Amino acid sequence: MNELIKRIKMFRNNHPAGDENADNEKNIREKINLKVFRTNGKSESHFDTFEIPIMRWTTVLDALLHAKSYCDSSIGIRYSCRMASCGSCGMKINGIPRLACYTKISELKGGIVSCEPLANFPQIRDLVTDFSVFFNHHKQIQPFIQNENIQTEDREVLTEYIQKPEDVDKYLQFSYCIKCGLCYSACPTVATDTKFPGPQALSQAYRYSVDNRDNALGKRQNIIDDRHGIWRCHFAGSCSAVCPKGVDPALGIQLLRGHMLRFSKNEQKLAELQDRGLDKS
Amino acid sequence: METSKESNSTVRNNREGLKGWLNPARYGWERVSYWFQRLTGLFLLIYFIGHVYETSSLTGGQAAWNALLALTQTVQGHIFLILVIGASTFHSVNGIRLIFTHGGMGLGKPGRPDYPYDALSLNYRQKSGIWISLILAALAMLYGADVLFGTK
Amino acid sequence: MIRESLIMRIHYITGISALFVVAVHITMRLLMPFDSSIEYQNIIANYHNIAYSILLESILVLIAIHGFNGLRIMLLELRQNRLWENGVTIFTISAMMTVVAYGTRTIILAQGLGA
Amino acid sequence: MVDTISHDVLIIGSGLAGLRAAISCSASSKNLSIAVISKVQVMRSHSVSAEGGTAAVLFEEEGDNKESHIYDTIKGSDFLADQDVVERLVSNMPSEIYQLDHWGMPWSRREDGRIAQRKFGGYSFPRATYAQDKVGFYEMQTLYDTSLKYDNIHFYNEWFCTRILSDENNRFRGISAIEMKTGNFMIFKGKAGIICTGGAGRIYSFSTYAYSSTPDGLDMAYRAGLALKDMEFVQFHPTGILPSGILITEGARGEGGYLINKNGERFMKNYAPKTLELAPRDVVSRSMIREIQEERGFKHESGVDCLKLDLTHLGEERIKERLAGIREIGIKFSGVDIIKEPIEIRPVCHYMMGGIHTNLEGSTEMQGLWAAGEAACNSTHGANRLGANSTAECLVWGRITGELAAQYALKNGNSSITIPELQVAQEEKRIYDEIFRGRGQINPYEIKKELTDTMDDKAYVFRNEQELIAGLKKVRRLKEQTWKHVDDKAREYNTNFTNVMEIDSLLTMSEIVLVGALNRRESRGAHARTDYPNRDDRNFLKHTLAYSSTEGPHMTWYPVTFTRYAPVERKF
Ligand SMILES: Cc1cc2nc3c(=O)[nH]c(=O)nc-3n(C[C@H](O)[C@H](O)[C@H](O)COP(=O)(O)OP(=O)(O)OC[C@H]3O[C@@H](n4cnc5c(N)ncnc54)[C@H](O)[C@@H]3O)c2cc1C
Ligand code: HEM
Ligand code: SF4
Ligand code: F3S
Ligand code: FES
Repeated sequence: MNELIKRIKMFRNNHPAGDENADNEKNIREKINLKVFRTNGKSESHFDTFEIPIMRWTTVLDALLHAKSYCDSSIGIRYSCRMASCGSCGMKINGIPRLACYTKISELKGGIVSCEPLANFPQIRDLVTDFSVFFNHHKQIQPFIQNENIQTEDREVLTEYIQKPEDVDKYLQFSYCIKCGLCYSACPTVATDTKFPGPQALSQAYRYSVDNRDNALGKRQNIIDDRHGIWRCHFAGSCSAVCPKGVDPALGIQLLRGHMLRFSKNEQKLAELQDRGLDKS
Repeated sequence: METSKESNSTVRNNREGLKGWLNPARYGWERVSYWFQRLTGLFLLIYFIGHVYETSSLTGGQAAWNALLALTQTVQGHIFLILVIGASTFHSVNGIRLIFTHGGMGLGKPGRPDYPYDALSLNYRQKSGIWISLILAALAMLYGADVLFGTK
Repeated sequence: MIRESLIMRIHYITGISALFVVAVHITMRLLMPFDSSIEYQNIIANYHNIAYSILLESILVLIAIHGFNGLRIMLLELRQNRLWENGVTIFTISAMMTVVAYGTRTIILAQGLGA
Repeated sequence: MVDTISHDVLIIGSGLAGLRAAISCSASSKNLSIAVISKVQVMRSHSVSAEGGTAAVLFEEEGDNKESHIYDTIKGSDFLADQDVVERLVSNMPSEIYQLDHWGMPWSRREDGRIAQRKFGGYSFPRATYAQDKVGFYEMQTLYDTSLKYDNIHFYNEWFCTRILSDENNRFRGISAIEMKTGNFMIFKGKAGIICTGGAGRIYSFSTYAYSSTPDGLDMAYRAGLALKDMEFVQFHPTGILPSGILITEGARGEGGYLINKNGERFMKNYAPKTLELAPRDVVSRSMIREIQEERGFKHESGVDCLKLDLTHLGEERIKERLAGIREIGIKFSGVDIIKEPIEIRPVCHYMMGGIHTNLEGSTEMQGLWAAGEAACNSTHGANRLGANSTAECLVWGRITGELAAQYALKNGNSSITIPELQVAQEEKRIYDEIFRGRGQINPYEIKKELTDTMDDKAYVFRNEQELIAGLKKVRRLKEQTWKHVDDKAREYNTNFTNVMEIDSLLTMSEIVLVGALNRRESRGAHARTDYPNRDDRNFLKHTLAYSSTEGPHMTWYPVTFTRYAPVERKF
């Protein structure tokens, strides 16, 4: 028995394939075909195909950058952190919105990987899309702490909020959002409704409203209680299905709506401030 | 640029459009539910309008009523009715589930998400809600078929 | 303008209420064999029952509100400009009223019909 | 004629330092118009990758004190930090932490609801304030979201800045930039400017930095005649995963992680018996390379030598609570779940102690121009930065420079700005004639690969004269090759074009790092020379300055400021 466990462990050590698929070995291919959507943002578009050598850990971003460096330097692509925290590299990979740097080739089936720009965003070039409308929606819901009893201007502060870990847990997961726009691209309402704030912005409205340092729930509700506001979410759940960071925007939206329908009471107690009269030397 | 005007958002901006409503298979059961809820809703609305029109033939006396009834007493008419039964069952059962979820109930409490981030809101309670709606719709259609076709 | 949250609350309430009244309505169809339940005489008899007529009228109103609001929602999501949005609002409200009026007419007239 | 855009204050870079500066500038006066110009969209800057913590003294009643934070920082810096600067950092930090708290930062909390802190290398008290292991990300989010409430902050996302414009009296006048979306070349006029363009870590291949962390800002300053200070001090972080170089935060060791060698031994006990894994980064990195040299390392399947970081004894709950981000990174990018097995790691390029020469206030040698964050070198970190002090520096000098720039812009409110046409013409010639229409033959991306591999090879944790000279020769040869050209001739979103400009700046910076490293014939902090293994306070207790000249970098020295602490030998 022990022998067996040891052997399994050894196997794992040799093939630290990660959690996704134990039968990863089968997926190891030396080369794949990378199909890249090309457009100048105006009229024509087509796909270019590149043959890219891959390793076990090669991500789609690695493959794209390889193509850019050695095959066709004109590929338009947006990227920065390569560790799934900046939200630059969202694109449709094999038809589904994903982060390129967060998708290993070995997780995908078949020998062809196709990359297209995110749907529901205007195209600028190739895989690069215009995020201004998306960012604007985020700004519209006033995503900052508002609390008229407290000084929130930029001035020396020596008071600290007392916020219990369980208070943090109420909003924490919604603050995981990296603004990558995948949810926005997957949502069926966004697909047709240009004024709908979208899952990202709506879940941020919830994130700030349940933070017990903030008391502007009512204000934000007024902003989104509109024809094209929060009610245009039909809980299609696609936003949460594609979100790479576990934000679960659908959950935030439904919970916020619960407050607006008075299904759930707003029993939030504002966080207390405590003076930290630190000696200033 | 961030300072782009509000008016910008009324531009179509490369939206997926109605195509985005279709192909529900890409994103899981919740998307299927969304899609069916819409389709059945629309279908029921059409049926409802038709039904109001149909019953209005009452006012034309027995002959008119029977003439219209004859239309629905065909095989196609029965199939249509069965579809209505299925649609209304699914739409109502799933609709009740949706009313709860729209109010944030049955979704669980937010907390620290752990990798691999399975979304809380797409939990099995909700998924089984969708499956139950579909199964009930199927059963209702079977029962309807039994009533409509079976007695003959 | 009416708040969207109010409209949606109405949407949910009409939906749930419709479920109950329709349930009664359908049960009536199933109390006797379906075929005979829709015979002219039986139907007219139903209409002579005041309680049942009220039930029918409420189904009519509830479902019309719920259904046409649902339609309005979908149409609003389709296209966003003032003309379209106002058009959709006017269209769905008038269609709703037409259907309600037409159905009510049937109910009232059916009261007067002999078996 | 080139189009111009006018604002009162121009902030270049939207990382932590840039956003903090924008807010403090905006809060100083509602009447100023402020532009935040960055080559990436907001929230895409490298700062979002910062993981472990931000240092501040918050619990004086529990035994911490500012004195200790100051001394730890100076000792960590191997006494090359300017001591007045460190004092400024430490005394300003608590307020910054609370400020972020007021703006919605999701700090991790203790059971009593107070802001939590964890241990970090080189500190004698747990004072790395943390928010799980995504500190930089949350700080960026908080600052960005907060900046949205100020109407006078204008964001210019994805504008690639190329040159600082100044007049004949060495006063700041503006900058030139390319709007990436359209490809238009434009001039920004401004009364005051703040450079917050971050670090230069992409001069190495094996690096924790975002791909966008190229030294364009440093290069701009250098070309504008400003000095770069202490560039030879490059920090190598002990724990970068293979093969990507993505960082495992020091917080992992702060929470109690072990570094182990092939024999399963916690080898740090042989190098830093008191502090073990929590010695400053330079010490740990050197110990690791020694272990590898003495063949007690592992081999990663990519063929690279490495060691392992063992977190398995921390337990699932603790890891999920405090180190969720790196668990995700481990599984995703390395295929290892840190709850279950040790993860392979190796010292990796992580931070530039050097940068644009600034003083205590963050002002540069150009009037009306400030620098903050990693791009600046006000000498907070000396020869070796302590973890968690960098985000702190970004916040403190972001605020200070923002305020000063605002005051300066208000004071010079009426003076109209004339753009130095000659400089604009020169710049157009440089980027369009020499680069965009360059006639190079060699693939620039190959040049980049060779350059960064050379840096990995020749200017890594341990250095010596021979290797450095070889490296310098190689870099100069690469520089002289005809490689400058842009195959992509499109206007809109031409990243080929910006990449080539970035590679140009990588070459310049690498040269400066190598020359600086050659010049400093001692071992101090992160700069370890095998041929001069000791610290030499008599000859080298001073900062390096590099100025641009036609024959490459012109090197001089600059004194260190001492207030209270005399240099002693570092022991951990
Ligand atoms: C993986 C990692 C983890 C870290 N963890 C910690 C930690 O736990 N604690 C800590 O204290 N520090 C940490 N650091 C260090 C710290 O994150 C950085 O020093 C700090 O974030 C730098 O911020 P910044 O604002 O100076 O620059 P950046 O965030 O790098 O921003 C630079 C900005 O300049 C812009 N820019 C650059 N060039 C141009 C150009 N030509 N034109 C226009 N814009 C331009 C960029 O677009 C970007 O917006 C970490 C660093 C790394 C790499
Ligand atoms: C019998 C009980 C019913 C319930 C509980 C119910 C509930 C619901 C719910 C919850 C929605 C979803 C709204 C949204 O996603 O925003 C909905 C939508 C809709 N319903 Fe009903 N409904 C019922 C009956 C009907 C009937 C009989 C009709 C037909 C006339 C109808 C027509 C519609 C339409 C057209 C929609 C719009 C679809 C959409 O917005 O996605 N419903 N209903
Ligand atoms: S909610 Fe998720 S998918 Fe949407 S923008 Fe944020 S991180 Fe991306
Ligand atoms: S996909 Fe869209 S419809 Fe709602 S649940 Fe998500 S926002
Ligand atoms: S490059 Fe930053 S999220 Fe992919």
